[in-house]
Amino acid sequence: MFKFVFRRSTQSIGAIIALLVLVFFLARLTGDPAYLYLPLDSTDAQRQAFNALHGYDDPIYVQFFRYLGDLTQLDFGMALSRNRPAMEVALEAFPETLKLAAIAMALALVAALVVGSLAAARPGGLFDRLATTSSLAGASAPDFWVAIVAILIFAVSLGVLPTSGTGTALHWVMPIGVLMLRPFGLLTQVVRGSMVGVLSQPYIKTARAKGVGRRRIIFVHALRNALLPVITVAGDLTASLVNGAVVVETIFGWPGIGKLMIDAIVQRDFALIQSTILITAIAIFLMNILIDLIYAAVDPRIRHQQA
Amino acid sequence: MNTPQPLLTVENLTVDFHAASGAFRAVDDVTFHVDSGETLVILGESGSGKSVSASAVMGLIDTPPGEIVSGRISYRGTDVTRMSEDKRLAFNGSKVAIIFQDPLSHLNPVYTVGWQLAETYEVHGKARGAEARRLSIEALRRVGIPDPESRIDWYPHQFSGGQRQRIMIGMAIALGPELLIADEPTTALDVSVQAQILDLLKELQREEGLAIVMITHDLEVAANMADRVIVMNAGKIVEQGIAKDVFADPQHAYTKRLMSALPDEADYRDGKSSGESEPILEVRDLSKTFLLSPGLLRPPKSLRAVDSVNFDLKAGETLGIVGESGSGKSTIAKMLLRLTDATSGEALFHGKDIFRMNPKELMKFRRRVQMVFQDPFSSMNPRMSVFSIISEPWSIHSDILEKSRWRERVIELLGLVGLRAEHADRFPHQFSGGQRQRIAIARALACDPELIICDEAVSALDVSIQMQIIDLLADLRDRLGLAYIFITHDLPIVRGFADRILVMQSGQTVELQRTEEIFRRPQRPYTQMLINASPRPKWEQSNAAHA
Amino acid sequence: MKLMRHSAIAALIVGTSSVGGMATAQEVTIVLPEQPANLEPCRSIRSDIGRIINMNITETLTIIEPETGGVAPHLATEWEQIDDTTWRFKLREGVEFQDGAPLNAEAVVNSINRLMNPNLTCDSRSKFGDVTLTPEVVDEYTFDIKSDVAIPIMPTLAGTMQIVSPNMPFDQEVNDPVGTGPYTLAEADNEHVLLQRNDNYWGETPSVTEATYMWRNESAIRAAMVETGEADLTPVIAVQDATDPEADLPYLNSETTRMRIDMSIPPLDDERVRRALNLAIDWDGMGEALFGPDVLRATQMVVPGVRGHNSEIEPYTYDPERAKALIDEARTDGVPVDEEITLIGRNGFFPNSSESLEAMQALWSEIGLNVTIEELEASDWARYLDKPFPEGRGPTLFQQQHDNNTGDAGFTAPVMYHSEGQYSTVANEELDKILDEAVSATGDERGELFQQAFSKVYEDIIGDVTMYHMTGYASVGPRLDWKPDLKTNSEIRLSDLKFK
Amino acid sequence: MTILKKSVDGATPKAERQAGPFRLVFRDGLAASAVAFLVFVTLCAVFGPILIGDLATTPNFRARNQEPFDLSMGAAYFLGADTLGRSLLARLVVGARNTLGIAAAAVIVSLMLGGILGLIAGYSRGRLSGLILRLADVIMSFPSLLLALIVLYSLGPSITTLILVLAITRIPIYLRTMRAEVLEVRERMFVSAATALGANHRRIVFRHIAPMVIPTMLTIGAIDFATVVLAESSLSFLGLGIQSPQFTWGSMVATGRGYLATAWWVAFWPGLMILLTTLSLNILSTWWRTYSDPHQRWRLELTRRLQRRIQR
Repeated sequence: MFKFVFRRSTQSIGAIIALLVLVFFLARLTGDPAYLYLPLDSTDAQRQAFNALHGYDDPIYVQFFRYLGDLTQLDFGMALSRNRPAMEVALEAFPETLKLAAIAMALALVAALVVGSLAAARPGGLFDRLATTSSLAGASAPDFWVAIVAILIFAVSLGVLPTSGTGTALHWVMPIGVLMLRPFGLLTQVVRGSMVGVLSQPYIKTARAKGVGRRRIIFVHALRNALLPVITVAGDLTASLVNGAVVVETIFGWPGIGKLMIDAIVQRDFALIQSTILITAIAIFLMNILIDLIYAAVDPRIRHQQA
Repeated sequence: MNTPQPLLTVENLTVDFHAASGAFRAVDDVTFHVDSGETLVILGESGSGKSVSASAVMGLIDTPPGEIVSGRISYRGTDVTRMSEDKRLAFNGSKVAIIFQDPLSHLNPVYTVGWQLAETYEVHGKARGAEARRLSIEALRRVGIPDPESRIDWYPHQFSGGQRQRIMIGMAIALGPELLIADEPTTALDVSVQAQILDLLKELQREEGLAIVMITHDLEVAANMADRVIVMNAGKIVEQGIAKDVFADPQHAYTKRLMSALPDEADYRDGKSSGESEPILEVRDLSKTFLLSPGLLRPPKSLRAVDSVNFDLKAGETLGIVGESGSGKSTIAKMLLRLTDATSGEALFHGKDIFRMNPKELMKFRRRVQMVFQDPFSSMNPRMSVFSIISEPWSIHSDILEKSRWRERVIELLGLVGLRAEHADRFPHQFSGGQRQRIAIARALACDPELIICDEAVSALDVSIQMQIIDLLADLRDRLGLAYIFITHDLPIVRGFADRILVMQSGQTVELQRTEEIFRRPQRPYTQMLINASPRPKWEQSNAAHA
Repeated sequence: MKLMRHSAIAALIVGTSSVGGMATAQEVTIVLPEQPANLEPCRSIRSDIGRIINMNITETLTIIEPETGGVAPHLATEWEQIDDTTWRFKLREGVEFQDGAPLNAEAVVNSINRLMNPNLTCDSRSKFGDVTLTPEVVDEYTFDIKSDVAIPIMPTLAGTMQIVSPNMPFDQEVNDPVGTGPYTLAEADNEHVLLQRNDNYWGETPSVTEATYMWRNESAIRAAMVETGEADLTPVIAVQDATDPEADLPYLNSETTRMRIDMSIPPLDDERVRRALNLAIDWDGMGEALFGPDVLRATQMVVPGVRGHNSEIEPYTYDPERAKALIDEARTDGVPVDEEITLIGRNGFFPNSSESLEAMQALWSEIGLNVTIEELEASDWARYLDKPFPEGRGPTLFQQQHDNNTGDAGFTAPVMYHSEGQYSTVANEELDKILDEAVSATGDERGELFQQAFSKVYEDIIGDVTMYHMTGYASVGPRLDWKPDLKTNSEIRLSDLKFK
Repeated sequence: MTILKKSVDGATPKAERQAGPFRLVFRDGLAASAVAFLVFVTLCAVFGPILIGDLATTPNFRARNQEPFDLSMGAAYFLGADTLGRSLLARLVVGARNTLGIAAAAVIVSLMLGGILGLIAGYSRGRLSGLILRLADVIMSFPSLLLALIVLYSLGPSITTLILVLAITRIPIYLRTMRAEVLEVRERMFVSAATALGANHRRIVFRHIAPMVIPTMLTIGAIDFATVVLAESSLSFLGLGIQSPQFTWGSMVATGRGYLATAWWVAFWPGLMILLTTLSLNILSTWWRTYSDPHQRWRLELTRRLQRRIQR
């Protein structure tokens, strides 16, 4: 087990390094940062001075080796736009996103498991059709559109929720609700599909022959078997939430890493881009390992065979 | 049979399966009864409706759209088809229990067997917690699982096939039901294990006074277990009666045909024993070691699947390789076909080592040696037409046949294996298992091979079809001068077909002899066991169960 | 940086108190369109920073009055030009920085040197171009600013320099500014910035005790926050969100937009074509549709009130017939009017910027020009902004927005129209001469010369298609009595906020 | 020989006449409406721009923010107009082409690239396979926004670059699925059979493995189509999507979002189109999954009433 985690970690470190190299070079292909840092009416001399000050006039490989050198000292560079160490800024924002994504994902998963399972109990039935259509509809609308409409309705018209920001429990309702929609819709479909398949497995017949009731068959016998594909999809969706809660963070003024990353990208704050990507990448790789471990926990065959 | 009222009566049961093209009658006006403590065998081939009629008793036929159209199933006088959901749940498992073919897929893979056993007690309110666990351990012990205290926490995949079926039986009898339905309980098992399971069932029946409805396609198993027999064909009961009578003197034409599929005693192939000619294939010290991939929690292990096997084969000769699962017989086939590499040893085909052939030689070799696999469902690409399947060798080896003659030759080959020209444009799923195996044979014949390796080529087929395919192979052998390596777990089946037999166990050679020698004078206990493992009819057994 | 790690308790209190705008009578919540990248005073001409700290935390020597082009005293009480390259300022006495350091000549000299420190990336330095400033202490409250070239508008420029405490790190950009202003920075994190009243302030004590700044990108959300009372004020909302004339107040935001004509490349080198470009646009229809009923048609790149603004220039009127005729005329004279003309835009430049491109493209196509749009990402767009312009670019019309809140056309006209101007596509000797004179002139003469230049550009040369003086809308909650003005883009003085 | 004459044994070919998917889909009201809607939208995408002409791009300041369901400006303004007074109906029809075209192209490109990489990873195993999988990891954690910006900057704004961005970010999905499928299929008996016949790798991959996995890939593609349309719209929201004067439904929603409080229709109609399109695709892929599963297909084949009777 430790061996497995170790092997996966070494592989992942390789991938993370490749990612950082890629980001380092590609980010510097996107134009002269002096144009974005300095006011438009700056002079050429001022721009050159800026580039010289921050080493942007060195050949790119020199910049790269300097970056690597700093990395070995755990120096991730200064976030130029923020006047602060880049890693500090990124680490401050990451937990905010993680909290949001984890809660949204957990709720979506639980709701999808219940709704998807019930829908699979009678495929083609009324509940199935209603659940399928409405969950998919929720997943099919652009999230920023849903978010703004929700704010106009719940905050402005009804006045029951705050428009945006953080603070009280009520502040969490809309961001999580919007963030949940897509995972919920997709997961419900995955749960349903997987459940329908599992419910026609022979061991379900055995359970019925034993006299096990319908509800217990669905939620105890079938559900755990139906989990594997759900975990895979849920993992991918969580990864995309960690990386891509940008829209929700932007609209609701949530101080998360997605928003930070896009700001960094737009402002060409290289050190900050690298740090945010490093953190999310590590989070995603850790999560992939976690998912493999969950696999093994859910399915003893995987535990006993191999990873 | 001292109870006046039967335990279970099925009257005029008719079951339809619905499909877009209309209803298909799976069970047609079937009537039978079961008395306490007796064994009723329902005998029939696939699609005869035998399983459906038994499942109906448990209310288990809703997978896909089966519907009881008419008829009555009563258990001690109560109609079970009209039970409420709650009554049904209380009834299933406690009064009537069922075990199935393929216990692996019928046990929930993600829960321990102990959990699954304990659940039986718990859902029926018989025991819970520690008490349920204790009862579960007892149940495992009862069905002969060694060391049940620790194995209760194992998962189904950690047991062998025979043990899994024991666990299924333990679960079925946990609540002391009066009737056990056994749906092909030994079909996927090795012969030696099959005998043990049948003995266990009989023992339990004796001790518990259990009535058993045994569903099987296997005549020997049927004879071994039955007090009474029902023979079903195409949804109808064609014959029923006391087992001995039915077997000894079948009345219905279908029953007669079935009975004739039992292999004959005499009739060994007189082996033209082309003793003088050079062997076409010489296998020397062939070995294969598998490195088991390390588990999450275990160190890596290695398994010697084939251990220094030697044999040779002459032109036109048939070698039977017989062994139970895990004996390494299929691995030999794979190595000889170069589908997997040998760990050591050599196999000389016309003097050239198969394992050291260069690509060009290998291509030539692959024209001379063909194969027929066990499962005709999966050995053909489902998206290719029969024509493309049979002609594939010609598109791989472009010099065999010019394209303009392909169709003509495909039709010729189809004729040779007993299929018709119009079959060429159909797809594999439109054929029955036997037909598919014929197609596979036609493909093997497409490049005029010298040797065909048949890996369990008839194991998946109904008995009557098995004999047809073997006869076809024998006929082709005589007409085309083919040599066969015929791999099987079923010793009797090669009796009239193979010239020599290689018996294998755990990767090692047990015995290599002429067929007649093997059957008449088996040298080793294992061979003897294989021969004797075939179940004997109940009425011939010394201490027959109380009748 | 200590600032950023404030005690959890404090954050919690603020976090909950800012909910629903339940601020007590003396506290306000202001919602901005973007998070301030940092809080460094030497970068405060960026509006995201300036709106928070300018005139609240840090103050300037002089105050520019953009409506009139005048300059008023603030930290400096008087000033005079001693020679061509030297200005002498006198400081207000008795003023202290928030950290207790006295405001004296030495502190100001240090502050100016910090602004000019090459080791800092100071945005505010851009106003000075490549000039070198050498400040010198004369006595406790008097100092000189010497420069290597003459700067006739030094008092105006002094209005952009934030004076910071000498205790602030000289060689490092920071996020905890210390100035002389009426407010001090209390907290700052990714969600909010909190300013508290400085009770030792030298001037009049303002009525707001605490101001919380938050930021939301979406205009609709900012408007909703003011509407629901979660915020008291937002300086910028989109025109379509300005639905309540009581609360949503328009103001000229000192930005002016134009399409710069690349005059060197045919067919744009033909004056008739350039005139047609100006005549083909439905200025009133487009202005109202995209920028609201309060938008002001521009004839020059500075807003009314700025020294040098010429209010006598008559704008071109919508006349598609004449435009078409001009194009046809040019065509018969062999001008390649069918050449593909590219509109270079910048994505997300200003509200409805791409819609305005689309509208103009459609209108120009109607008079027979072949126009395509290319909307570029900011730094890609910037390649076309400065000289040297990209090689092989073809005829282009370049979308530009210019902000001059200094009250003087000297920050606009030379750079845009002088043949050596950084953004200029115009090369006209006569115009160069006028501009050269204007730059070194002072007083009324300076204004008149710039007016002359603007009318020449607009009427004779037609170097661009000037569009609009842009209007912003601020949304003000019912508790506050406040009106936005030309400077709202760059500063929001908390001391101007009054409660009703 | 008697055996040869006995020939065709017992069982008849299974379900001789299977109802084809086209006939079945019309038995299911929901699936049928999904098909009908998709056909309609596709027709719009193909023929719309020819029929509509300039109406979708010409500003008409008189009709600025025209309310829907008001016929005073003519039928073209039935769904209202946007800020520049352009007919929303016309823009929806014309926008269908870019929306569907971009999504389809992105799905095809990522399906091809991901499919081929997955095929290699699954078929070759070993080190190359591991390398390709790590590549997928890298793509997965590479923020699509940065990618969009890089591509936008270095290749300039165009539909091609947008397709490229969307396609690259979706590659891992296909790559992993393809690999998993190939790993399974390559163990099937008919692959061994082909090897034993002497088939080379190319033949096995293209003739035997690819046809087996393509249906799964196409199903995923259909669902992914929806994801791509939404991703494209999110890029527009952040200003990195399609650049004007080109437009898609996604960019219409993104630019219209500012008017949700005052002129809801500007963003509502394109949002509705996106919703209906993605919903239809999802419904169809669910339907297809049922259809292609032999254990479940009966649910489609039987009438609803019969199903209810059987299931009690």
